Amino acid sequence: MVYSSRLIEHFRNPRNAGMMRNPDATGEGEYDKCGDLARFYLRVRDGRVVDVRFQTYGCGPTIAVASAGSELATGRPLDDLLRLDRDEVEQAVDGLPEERKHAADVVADAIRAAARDYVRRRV
Amino acid sequence: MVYSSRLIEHFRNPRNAGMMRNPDATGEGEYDKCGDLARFYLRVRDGRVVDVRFQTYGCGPTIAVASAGSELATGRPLDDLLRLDRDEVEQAVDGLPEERKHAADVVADAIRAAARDYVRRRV
Amino acid sequence: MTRRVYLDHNASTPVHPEVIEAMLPYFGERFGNPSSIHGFGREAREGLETARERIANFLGVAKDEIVFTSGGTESDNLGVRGVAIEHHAVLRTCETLGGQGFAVTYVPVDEYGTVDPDDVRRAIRPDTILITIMHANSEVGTIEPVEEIGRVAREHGVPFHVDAVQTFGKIPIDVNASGINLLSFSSHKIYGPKGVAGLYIRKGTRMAAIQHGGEHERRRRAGTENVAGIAGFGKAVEIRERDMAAEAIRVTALRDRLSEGIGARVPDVRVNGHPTRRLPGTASLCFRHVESESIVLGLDLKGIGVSAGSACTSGNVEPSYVLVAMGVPLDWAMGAVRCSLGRGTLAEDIDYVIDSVEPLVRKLRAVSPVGTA
Amino acid sequence: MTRRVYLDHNASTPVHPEVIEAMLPYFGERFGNPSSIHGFGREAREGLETARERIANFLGVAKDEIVFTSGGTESDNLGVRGVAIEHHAVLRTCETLGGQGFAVTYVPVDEYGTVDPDDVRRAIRPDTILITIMHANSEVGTIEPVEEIGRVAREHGVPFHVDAVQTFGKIPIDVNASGINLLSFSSHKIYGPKGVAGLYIRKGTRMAAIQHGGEHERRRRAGTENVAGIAGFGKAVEIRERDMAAEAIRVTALRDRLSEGIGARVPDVRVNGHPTRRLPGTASLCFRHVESESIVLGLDLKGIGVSAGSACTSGNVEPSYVLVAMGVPLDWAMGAVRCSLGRGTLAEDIDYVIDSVEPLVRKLRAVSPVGTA
Ligand SMILES: Cc1ncc(COP(=O)(O)O)c(C=O)c1O
Ligand SMILES: Cc1ncc(COP(=O)(O)O)c(C=O)c1O
Repeated sequence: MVYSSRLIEHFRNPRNAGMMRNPDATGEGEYDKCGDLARFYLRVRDGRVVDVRFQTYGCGPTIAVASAGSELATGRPLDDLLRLDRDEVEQAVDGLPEERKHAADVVADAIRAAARDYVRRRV
Repeated sequence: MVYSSRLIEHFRNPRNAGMMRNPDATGEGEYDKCGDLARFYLRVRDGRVVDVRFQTYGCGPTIAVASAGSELATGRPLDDLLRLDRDEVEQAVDGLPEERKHAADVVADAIRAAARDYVRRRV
Repeated sequence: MTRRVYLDHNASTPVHPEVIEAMLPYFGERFGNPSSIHGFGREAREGLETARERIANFLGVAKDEIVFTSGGTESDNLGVRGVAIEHHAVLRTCETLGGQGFAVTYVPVDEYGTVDPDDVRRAIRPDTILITIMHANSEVGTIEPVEEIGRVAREHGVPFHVDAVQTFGKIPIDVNASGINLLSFSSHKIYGPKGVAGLYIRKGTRMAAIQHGGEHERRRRAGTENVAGIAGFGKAVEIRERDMAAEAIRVTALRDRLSEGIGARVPDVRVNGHPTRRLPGTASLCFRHVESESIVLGLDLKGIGVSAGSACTSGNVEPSYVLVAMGVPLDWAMGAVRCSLGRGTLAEDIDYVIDSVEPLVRKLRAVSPVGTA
Repeated sequence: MTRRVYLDHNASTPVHPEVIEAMLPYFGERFGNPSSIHGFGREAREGLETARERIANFLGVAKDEIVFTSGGTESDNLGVRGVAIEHHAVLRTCETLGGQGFAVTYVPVDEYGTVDPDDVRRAIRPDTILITIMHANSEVGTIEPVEEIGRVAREHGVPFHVDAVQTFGKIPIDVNASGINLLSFSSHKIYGPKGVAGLYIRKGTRMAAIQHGGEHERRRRAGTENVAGIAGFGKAVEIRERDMAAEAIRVTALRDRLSEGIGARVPDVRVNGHPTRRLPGTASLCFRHVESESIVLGLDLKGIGVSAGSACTSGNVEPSYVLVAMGVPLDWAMGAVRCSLGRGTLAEDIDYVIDSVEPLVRKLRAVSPVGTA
């Protein structure tokens, strides 16, 4: 399994890792077969995501993909994140090996779920 | 297959190879399964073998074993050769590899057959 | 360059420089095909037979009881399937076999991964044709009581196969005392080259070949022999014979230094396998609530090579079946890491690994939603 | 020291110095297990995949259609038995198979050892599951019309296996034009190391693994890969790609110099195999009324390595089945000798061999009771 240098960099220095106190929204993504789990926390101002935190558990690259996903989510309009594509997440780490594609799914799922949670709380 | 240096020496320089004109006796040994064939010619004086010639056809060492056999037969009382043991022949080349043991049989058979031929001619 | 520490000797080992030296002539002048009867062939055959003799002596068996194969996997296939096929053939001749399947009975292990010989005894059926066991499991390193199991096999007249790929050249093996009929052993786990291994076949053990072609290896394994590899294997065994005892002691001490060091500095760690009846260099550790591969990857970035206990291949996680069989809970088993030490391992390597593991596991746990929520 | 001339390249070849160079790093620093995910493993995997790519390019096929094995024999076993077992499994699933035997139909050869594609066509039955042929026979070197046979196979939708162990890297092979599904090819016949070979498996060819264990080689061949050997194999192919055309011309000329030279000086000699459609370096000669092995032994004493056409093993002579199939009379076939030339062969070697053969055959005939009596 060969990972991109961008992925490795995120693994080494994950951005936005950890919990958030009193978040405006939280969401989880999960991949049963692997036990992979990602949880995202969002802070939202004027329909825009101003701060992101995440926690992950899973095989190697999940943490790196989550870090890249958190950067990608920061500053984006919430509407965007409701439709966030897993491919965009994968691109953010310059691709994933075949057996680890699910890391992007788990992270994209978690971010979309957090965005949905924000909408739900508002309604 | 590893042959003794004594065998190799006989192969290089076979003694007493070839036909004999008007021999006192001839005999053949054969190993069907291999097509091996040895023919011995004897010259006998006063019950003693004074000259030997042989011809052989067969896998590698037969010619060497025949050469050693011809030396071993020269000068021996004919009675001896009637009971010539295949092991004595094998010893004369310092042993044979398992798959080539039959070379000693073929040569011993041929020498015994020649000795018998002498007796038969006399009777 | 960053420091590099290899703690994955159970996966493979670097080839010993003397072993490379021993191989080179067989790539060069002594390149002949050992089946050829001319001088070029005889020189190659000599290399083959010298190695066979050396290994036979090491095991205390006869030369013609050793068959060379292409690897531990082939040795296992030949040992187990060779007996099954032969038996099958015999049965078919007797026309007593209806189908062609073989039933396999698995015997459990205890919390240390040890098999109970009495369980083996109970599992034997009148139609049992083979008992097979790993001498030591490659992951946790627990050494099985092969002598006792061999006694059970002998009592019941059942052939006994032992996979000694992880133990050969590391701890003593007595095929006679253990009543072993078939023993798989390999080269690339003991500083020999990859692509060569052996199977000991006790005289009289009835078995079929599984690779067909020429009449190599006394018709028990067709195919031109890997002469250079086998010559290297022979040299590797010679070196192990010399170094084995001292290395076992040295490496056991380092292994304990490693697990104790990590245990002292990282919370929620457990050491798997038998506390004493264990391969000298093997330390299997479980980090609770951390995923194996993320540790492997994190250590890899520090130049450290260890192996993940749970393998996540083709999108399915597989927690080590050994750990599961030993009753290790899933939240521990998912965080299993195997460190396997070898002749190149130094005390400072161990300390570097301990220093690297601590912050890594702390970091991974800090971002983990599991166990903390 | 006496001069040494090796004319047994069809049996095995010396490893090319560049190939040894290419292997050394994989014994040394790049020693990891290619299945390991850490850096040590990735470095090894890189060597593996580079070789795979090189060989795939050489054959003009996809990388994942190449499986590495331990030798030509294993490639043949995997190719032929893999298809048979798979087919068997399918049939069994369909519950249409009563017994479990496979019937084999042999197709004849003509006086040159060539198979007639029409004979293959006639031999095909509705239940034929595989056609297999040697691209060139190792003894007489006749090259078979694989394109035409491949066409027949395709017409009938039967998978086609070609044993190219003697042709790979010596003459061009086009697996697509020849409609080949499976191609066996080996390293130690082309100046690579022993113990490594390959099988090309066309995408979509249904087949089972025959060696079971780990998930190596995309589950088609279990067992840790012989990385250094494979890296060397890749380099050997690279070198052949470069040298093949020129070497074929050079070696064909030397081969003809040899058979013509011997033919001119020794009576009762024949050259076997096809006059033109023949492996560049192969000259199979029959010396009437002389026994093969005595020639091999005699030349061996002159430092010359050639191979006996008829093999006398375990006390039973076996005149080459190829020559017998070609209709060569027994009194000729028993005196068959194969000379196979290679990249180290020089014109002066050939002349030395001719000079050595003449007196030897004369001497052997002189003491022979056969043909003279
Ligand atoms: C106990 C055991 N048996 C067999 C094997 C298979 O060896 P190889 O992959 O070299 O064929 C291994 C490899 O790790 C092993 O540990
Ligand atoms: C045509 C052919 N196929 C297969 C083989 C078997 O190769 P190996 O003995 O290297 O396994 C040979 C070896 O001479 C051969 O000539």
